[in-house]
Amino acid sequence: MSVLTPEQVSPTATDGGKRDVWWMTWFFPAWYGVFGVIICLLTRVTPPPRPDVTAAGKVAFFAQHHLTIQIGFTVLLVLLGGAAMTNGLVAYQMKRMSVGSAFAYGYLGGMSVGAIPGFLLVTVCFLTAAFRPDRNPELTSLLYDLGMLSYNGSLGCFSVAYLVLAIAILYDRNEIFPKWFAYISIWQIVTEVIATQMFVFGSGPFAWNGSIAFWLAVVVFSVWLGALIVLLRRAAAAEPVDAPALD
Amino acid sequence: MTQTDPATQLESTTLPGDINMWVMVLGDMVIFAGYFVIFMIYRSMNRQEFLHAQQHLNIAIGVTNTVILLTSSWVVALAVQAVRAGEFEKSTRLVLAGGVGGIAFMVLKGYEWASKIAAGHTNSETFYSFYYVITGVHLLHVLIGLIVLGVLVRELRNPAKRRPWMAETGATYWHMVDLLWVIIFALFYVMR
Amino acid sequence: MDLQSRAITWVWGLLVLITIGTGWLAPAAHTNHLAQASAPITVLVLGLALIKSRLIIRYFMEVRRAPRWLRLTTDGWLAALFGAVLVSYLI
Amino acid sequence: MQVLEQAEELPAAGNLKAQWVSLWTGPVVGVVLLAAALAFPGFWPPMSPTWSAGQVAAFYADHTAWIRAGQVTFNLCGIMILPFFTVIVVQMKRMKGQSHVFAYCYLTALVSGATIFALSNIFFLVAAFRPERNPELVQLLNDLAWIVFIAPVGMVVSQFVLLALAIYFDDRTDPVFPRWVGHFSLIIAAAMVPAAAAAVFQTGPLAWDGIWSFWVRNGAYVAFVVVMFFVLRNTLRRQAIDEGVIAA
Repeated sequence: MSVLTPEQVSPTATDGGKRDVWWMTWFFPAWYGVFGVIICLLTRVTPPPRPDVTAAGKVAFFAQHHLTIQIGFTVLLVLLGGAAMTNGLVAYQMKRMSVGSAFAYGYLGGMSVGAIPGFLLVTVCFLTAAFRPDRNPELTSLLYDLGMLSYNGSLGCFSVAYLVLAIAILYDRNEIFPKWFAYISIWQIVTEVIATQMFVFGSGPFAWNGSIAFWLAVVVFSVWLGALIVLLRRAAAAEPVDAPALD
Repeated sequence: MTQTDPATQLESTTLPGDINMWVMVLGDMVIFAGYFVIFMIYRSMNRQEFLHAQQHLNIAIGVTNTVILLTSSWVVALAVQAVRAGEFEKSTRLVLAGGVGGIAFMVLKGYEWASKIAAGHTNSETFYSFYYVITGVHLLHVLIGLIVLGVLVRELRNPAKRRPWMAETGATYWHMVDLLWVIIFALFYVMR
Repeated sequence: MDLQSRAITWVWGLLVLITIGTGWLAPAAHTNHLAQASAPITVLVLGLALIKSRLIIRYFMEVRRAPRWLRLTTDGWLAALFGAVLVSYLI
Repeated sequence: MQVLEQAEELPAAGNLKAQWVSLWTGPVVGVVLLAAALAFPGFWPPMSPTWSAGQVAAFYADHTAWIRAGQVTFNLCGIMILPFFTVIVVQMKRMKGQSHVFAYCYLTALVSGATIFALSNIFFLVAAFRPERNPELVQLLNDLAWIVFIAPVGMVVSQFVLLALAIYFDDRTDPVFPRWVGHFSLIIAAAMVPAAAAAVFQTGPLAWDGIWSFWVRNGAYVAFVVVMFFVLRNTLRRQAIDEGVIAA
């Protein structure tokens, strides 16, 4: 049982919530903000470059964005752990639900495995491609495809995390997250199912830059993520300061 | 039906089912609208190709499946009325019948897919790539709907858990599956 | 059968009737000749699909007795979707 | 650690024994990994990023057996360091005055971080599997192996930061870890951060064979494991005494 000394209660404690949880809750949007800048503005993987270009075109892509890819992805290598921290926060809130730990551990497992193909591989592939601009164009092309397909096409790890999140919310009686968030997590699974098609199509609506497989999915993900940021803040505020620490 | 309809004015307005489910349903409708519009844009770029591909669809199966889903939806709507009237035995039977309709739909759809693939209409044709993905996502929704109906049956069988809003919530989802199919039927099978 | 159930059943009958009727218009229903694009048929089909969709929303989903915001939202969705489909077809 | 006879059947005793065993896997696995590092010819000195494809392929052809021996051992035993770090998780969850959210974030980062190391072994081993492969491909695999080995410091850096945060949030009167461990953890994190640049530079201290990216980065990590072994040993001893499992 936690024994709180006065100095440990933050000035904002009147709003409810624990100080360390608040730290992580603020870190969550901050990290995704930096991540967004890296992937959209610096490394140009979102919106994704075209799949239907020749090896020479891919080499030209790396030549054109050489410096920003190196800056952006090197920073991401340092900040990579932020993905784990944000997912750990969600797992923490899931552990507070009335449904026990199984779903929280499922989320934690799915997401920590997913961080490797989902974030790390594209980072490493693009940096390796930028590392030697004089590499055989066929190999640069391989790194481009490998990076983009692992980044956009890591499906199962995230699907299982969304699934256990949805089930946990639906069964939960502690009202940590509202029920509608469970349903919109199911949309995420649907978009992941559609994303399977990017392994088949080199162009068109189902390619990795396609209107359905990418653009619609990214809108749905943004809605989901935005909702999660708001709901994590609400969940943090609703947690009693004197609640016993999680076991 | 307009707002001046006497039937609507007599009864106070109530949200059928759970607001959380409505968030899901409305969002899903918006996402599917996105799929439909993108499909139409690709169609307008290759009208002839799409029209000829459409001609290879099996309209008999299409109509049958539409009637099956409409009937299933109707039965579930009647089940909600039965729950409100306190006839739980009847409503359980009706929901189960609705579920049977969903299963029949999936079986027919599976047969349709198999025969299309056997006939060489794979996703290398743009129309069929849309056809498989959109009907596949819809099929996933049917599957989720069957789970929803299953949960509903469990609740209806438990005297402590028989709540009309629960039935309305499940029915709302199931009707959305029906609604989306009706539009898929029009866009993929019927329009020229 | 009570009033509500009777209305639902009438709607169901109408929906099935429209479905079978439109099925007869489909390109695949006439395999002896190559299908021709037809704006009148398409507009008719889309109009019937709009009616069907609204019947499902209003009667099956019971939106006709729902709060105003939901009635407006679903009608707005129908208008936006069918408007966009029609425009992309006619352009 | 001599468990008292009357405490033998207590759940606390089982918990402590498990932690004690996990703690001691640290030095044992550490010795094995050190031997693997000594056996791996690519570390003495570290292979240069400036080598041509032909030189890289020739290196793999000349040292195939020892490359395999070193990396297979890394592959087999690298992940065995994990139980050592799970003791840190368990201890973070004993900290008072906080919600343990840091512990769960730490655990998530731990799982991801361990996977990265395993990935680099595979690349090294695939390159050594057919040294006669087209030299360009051997060089590609070698680049991937080194970049994955050295550069992705983010997962471990976040572990150090989370550990430091948890320590700073811990109860001042009866802390699980002494406060300097938090400072130490942050210093190690700072020492490892620059190694991310190994994915960019081919020469200089930040290249993957450079002073900083190779020696300081890996040295800092080893230093952390060594220091934490003694810190954890003390902490476990104090926990055991507090819970009446061993005599004071």
